[in-house]
Amino acid sequence: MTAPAAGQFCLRLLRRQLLLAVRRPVEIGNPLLFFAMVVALFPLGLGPAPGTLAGFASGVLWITALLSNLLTSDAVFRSDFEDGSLEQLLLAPQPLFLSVLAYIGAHWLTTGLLLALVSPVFALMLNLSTAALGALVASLLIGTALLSLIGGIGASLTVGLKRGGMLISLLILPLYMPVLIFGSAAVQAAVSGLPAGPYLAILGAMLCLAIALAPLAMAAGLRISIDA
Amino acid sequence: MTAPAAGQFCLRLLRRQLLLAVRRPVEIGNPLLFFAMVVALFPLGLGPAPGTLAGFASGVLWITALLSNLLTSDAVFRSDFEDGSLEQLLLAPQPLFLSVLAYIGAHWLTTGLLLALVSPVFALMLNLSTAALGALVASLLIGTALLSLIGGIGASLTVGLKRGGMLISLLILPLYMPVLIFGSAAVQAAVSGLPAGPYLAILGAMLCLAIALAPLAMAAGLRISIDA
Amino acid sequence: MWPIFHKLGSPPWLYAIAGSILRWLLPITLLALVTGAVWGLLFTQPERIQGNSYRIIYIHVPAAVVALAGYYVMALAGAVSLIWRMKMADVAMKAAAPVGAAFTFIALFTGAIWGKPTWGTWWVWDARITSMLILFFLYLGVVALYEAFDNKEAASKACAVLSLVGMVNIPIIYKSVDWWYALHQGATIKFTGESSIDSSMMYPLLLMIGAFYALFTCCLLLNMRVEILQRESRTQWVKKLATKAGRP
Amino acid sequence: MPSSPTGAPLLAARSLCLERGGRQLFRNLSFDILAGQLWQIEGSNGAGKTSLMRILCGLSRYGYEGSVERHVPFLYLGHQSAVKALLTPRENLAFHVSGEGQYGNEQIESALAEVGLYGYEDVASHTLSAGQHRRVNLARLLLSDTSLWLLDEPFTAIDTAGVDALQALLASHVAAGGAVVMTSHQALEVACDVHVLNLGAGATV
Amino acid sequence: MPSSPTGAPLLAARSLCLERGGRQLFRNLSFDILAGQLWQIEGSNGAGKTSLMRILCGLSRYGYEGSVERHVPFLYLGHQSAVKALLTPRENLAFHVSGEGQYGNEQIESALAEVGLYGYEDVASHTLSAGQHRRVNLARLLLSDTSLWLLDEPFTAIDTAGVDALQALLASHVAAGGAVVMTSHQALEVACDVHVLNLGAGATV
Ligand code: HEM
Ligand SMILES: Nc1ncnc2c1ncn2[C@@H]1O[C@H](COP(=O)(O)OP(=O)(O)OP(=O)(O)O)[C@@H](O)[C@H]1O
Ligand SMILES: Nc1ncnc2c1ncn2[C@@H]1O[C@H](COP(=O)(O)OP(=O)(O)OP(=O)(O)O)[C@@H](O)[C@H]1O
Ligand SMILES: [Mg+2]
Ligand SMILES: [Mg+2]
Repeated sequence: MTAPAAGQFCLRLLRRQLLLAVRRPVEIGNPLLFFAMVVALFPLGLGPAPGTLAGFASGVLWITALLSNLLTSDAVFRSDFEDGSLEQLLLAPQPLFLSVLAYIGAHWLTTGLLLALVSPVFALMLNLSTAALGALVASLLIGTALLSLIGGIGASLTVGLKRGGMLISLLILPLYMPVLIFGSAAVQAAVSGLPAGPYLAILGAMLCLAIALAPLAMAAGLRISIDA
Repeated sequence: MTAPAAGQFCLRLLRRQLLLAVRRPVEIGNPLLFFAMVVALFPLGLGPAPGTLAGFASGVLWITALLSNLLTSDAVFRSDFEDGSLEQLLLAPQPLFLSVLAYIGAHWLTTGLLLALVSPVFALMLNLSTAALGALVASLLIGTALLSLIGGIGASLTVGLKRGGMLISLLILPLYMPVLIFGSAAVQAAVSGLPAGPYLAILGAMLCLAIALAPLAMAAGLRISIDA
Repeated sequence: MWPIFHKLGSPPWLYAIAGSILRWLLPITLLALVTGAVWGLLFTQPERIQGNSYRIIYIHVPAAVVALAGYYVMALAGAVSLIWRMKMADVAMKAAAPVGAAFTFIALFTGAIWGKPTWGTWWVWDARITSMLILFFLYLGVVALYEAFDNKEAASKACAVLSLVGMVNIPIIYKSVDWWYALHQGATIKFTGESSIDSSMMYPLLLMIGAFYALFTCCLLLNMRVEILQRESRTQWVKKLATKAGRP
Repeated sequence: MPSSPTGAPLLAARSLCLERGGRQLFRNLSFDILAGQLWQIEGSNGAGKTSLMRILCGLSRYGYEGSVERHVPFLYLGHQSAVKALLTPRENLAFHVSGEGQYGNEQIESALAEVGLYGYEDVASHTLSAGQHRRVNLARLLLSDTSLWLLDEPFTAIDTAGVDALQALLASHVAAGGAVVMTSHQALEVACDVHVLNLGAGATV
Repeated sequence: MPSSPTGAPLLAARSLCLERGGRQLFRNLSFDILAGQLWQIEGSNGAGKTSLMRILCGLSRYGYEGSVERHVPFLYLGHQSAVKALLTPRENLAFHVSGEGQYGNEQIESALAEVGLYGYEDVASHTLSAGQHRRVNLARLLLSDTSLWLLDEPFTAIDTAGVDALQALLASHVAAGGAVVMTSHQALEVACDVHVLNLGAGATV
């Protein structure tokens, strides 16, 4: 029995992570409910006038998606670190930067993807113009993948820390900001009848860059963290 | 050597929790930085116009304080559960509902109190009128204590769950909402030149109720969780 | 090339060389700072619109310029430490982070002080200001991450990774924030006042910028020396140094 | 089998039955723990030793039948060590959450020295080795003045010298009129009677 | 002391030195692990056994001097069991992250049966007892075809029957031309030579 090829191994990891997610349906439903509730907080906090709300809908939805991602990113490698699986992963002969992509992929499938798909419901609740729904979903699809990759870097650097705590939010929130800007700009553009394409293209370019570089940073981060 | 009296024991627990917090200065500084960064997200998402921002400042600050509390609540009992300290606490002869107050007290001192004290800085960054600063600090002081107590209930109920994850946010966000409503209303009133006192009084009444009842709920929750 | 690298990797040599650089750089820095400050604060005209309040420019702008440059210094040191595994690059990176954070804070603080009289508010969500704030967070992230690790060697590597990630992101952040500002441009204030800068104000400003660069270098070297001593505290040469210094 | 010292039992179990995951772990288990007794609960992996210990100390409250009477304060050490990674061993003992008395500093120091942690009093506990970590917890045995000890696998990760010292401690505690209930996969070598409770398939006593 | 089988070493340590928290744990440690050898690393709590194992397998990369050459794929089992609480034992083995081959279902079932988990294949691992939990991990020894095993305290929480079976497994692995490096506080009773590496105060070999 020889070690499986990297691609096959990644697929196995992906299935494992998805299986783990399915074992905690709460965990999957939760970002959605969190999304719903935080969206509900805004009218409570900012005042419920429909006109003003609609103006801020794109920002509110994007900020909420970002926070929801922030909340779940910390857990990407945490449980594997705590039960010793991460050690085993680091010792595996397959290249680590591919393996981590499987983790991030599973994270995105169980948070970002779902969030993007249900976001139109909340957009309607906030009176976002229907013309912008397409841009919203598209920007969230690309944007949450980016957020997951960035969050993975933060998670990999902090997973081994005894004294880490919420450190991850400090590390990754500044890096999240460009994503937020372009994401909400895309929706805002669609609301005002302008093309959202350029913004989505920029998000896409950033995603390509992140897919190429983030796994390397994550692999390095994990190797360091296991030795903290 | 006889077991110390409940009050003395509580004090010891409080000192222990504060010592643990001091051992992770990052953990203390972090809610503040989180506060700062999330506050910064809003102008990025909603647009930087000073006028509109000022109108939303009270809501934004309160929502951020609430999220910051939400993020840290989960950890109140988590590490004690994981290393077995919680078992020992449950077996202690002193009444559990007093002991948990020490945990919540320490949590509030290291998050809510600090947050309330630095909030004027962020209020100024959001152009909140200076007349409302007093109401902001007062409402946050009372409100975050309330949030900590409510968060503690959620934490006690979910701490033992293998499949808990973000469940806590689902449990406590609905309970947070009244606090958010009255808290941001107090600040909003002060901004419009109305007296904030009535809202603060309501928050105070809620706090009294929570101090009386939440510890009982937490004690029951912990006893159930340890057996999950 | 290699011999220099090898020497740079040697703590006693670096400690000594940093000491001798400081010996002449420190006086020069102080001199330039004092001259620049006196020239700028006492011997220039009050500005037409802002009156005297503009004089804070002599601290604000140099601090802002150096804060940004500091990040690249830190990230570069991080890259060297990752690629060539040079321990002294770790030291440089670790030493640069708090200094850079301090300069960023000075820029933010003086900017806020300046904003009150000129804009009537302490803070505006302007593109430049916002990106400066983000830079401050990036610095703090590196400092906090370093503090959170127990194994300081691992801490340096982790910070190196983080600062490299940050370096890739800084242009993106700046670009995006600029864009964002342009998008929402409304009643906000533009503050690139280059046109209003008179050459009589310009020269002391340039001098101050130079002085701040030197100040940054001094702080960096001082910090590095402390760090080297801490890391090497068990070695023979540090013990010898300590006993020599302790002798009356 | 038990020699019967006089006096009321420190802890009495009455017809305990436990079923977990469709398996009957034990049935109608009744026994009295008297002062001066050392009980060892035996059984293969998954026999139900830990489950029984948690029922005895009161942490498990649901899902079993029967009752347990606890007549004296007791000390329970479980699989987890209740040692905070961020605190030093000294602080861990000084701020212990088990609600016992406040130990003095000399007491703590001598207890730590006795469990072989001399020189490690003030390092963060997460830098300790696995065995040292558990030894911090064992120091509580020296500090506590409870007469009943419930110990779930106290020898885990402890080296041979440590195991010998711990066995001597248990024997002296029993000789001084205390009582010990413990689980272990190792046979005990102590200078006192050992009451063995074997949790075979569906044990009853 | 070592009998010297022929062949290149599977793993070679070259002048390893480690200092932790101001204590010199070992110095100038050099040894070759050859096929057919069983090494036991001994030492009291805190002697540096785990630290050495982590250096040998490559998880520790900073803070020590010397070098380790690893010439063959190996299997490392550490203090933590790498068993996911939410997955069943079967799934834990089928989806193992260590990058080995894909095990077939029958293989997994027979391995689990052999470590005494027959009937527990499909319960969530967090309901297993401490020893059963570790046995899931030990099943990997039966499935893996790596020739070098690095085992950090494999007997922890395992009952006596389990320890005997595991020792037999180690002996047969060594007899089949594999090699084992392990730590344990128990003396080994195996049918082959044991090379003991004692990490006394500042050990050198
Ligand atoms: C907290 C608030 C402020 C922050 C964070 C801030 C930040 C900065 C930054 C990052 C630069 C760029 C330095 C460079 O060229 O690289 C800068 C330059 C400058 N700032 Fe500020 N600033 C603030 C407030 C102000 C205020 C209130 C004024 C005056 C009305 C002001 C006037 C200037 C001027 C004149 C320059 C030089 C412009 C140039 O050479 O391009 N700043 N500031
Ligand atoms: N939450 C649970 N749900 C279902 N079954 C459980 C649960 N917890 C434990 N069990 C089962 O109860 C049995 C006894 O577990 P216990 O931990 O008491 O064993 P033990 O004798 O302490 O074993 P070990 O020697 O391995 O520590 C095991 O078979 C285990 O599968
Ligand atoms: N991160 C660290 N920082 C400082 N010292 C450490 C660190 N980790 C371990 N040590 C020290 O290194 C020594 C060896 O630890 P190690 O875990 O290797 O011991 P061990 O031989 O495995 O002991 P045990 O039998 O208890 O498992 C201990 O004295 C411990 O205090
Ligand atoms: Mg057990
Ligand atoms: Mg060990």
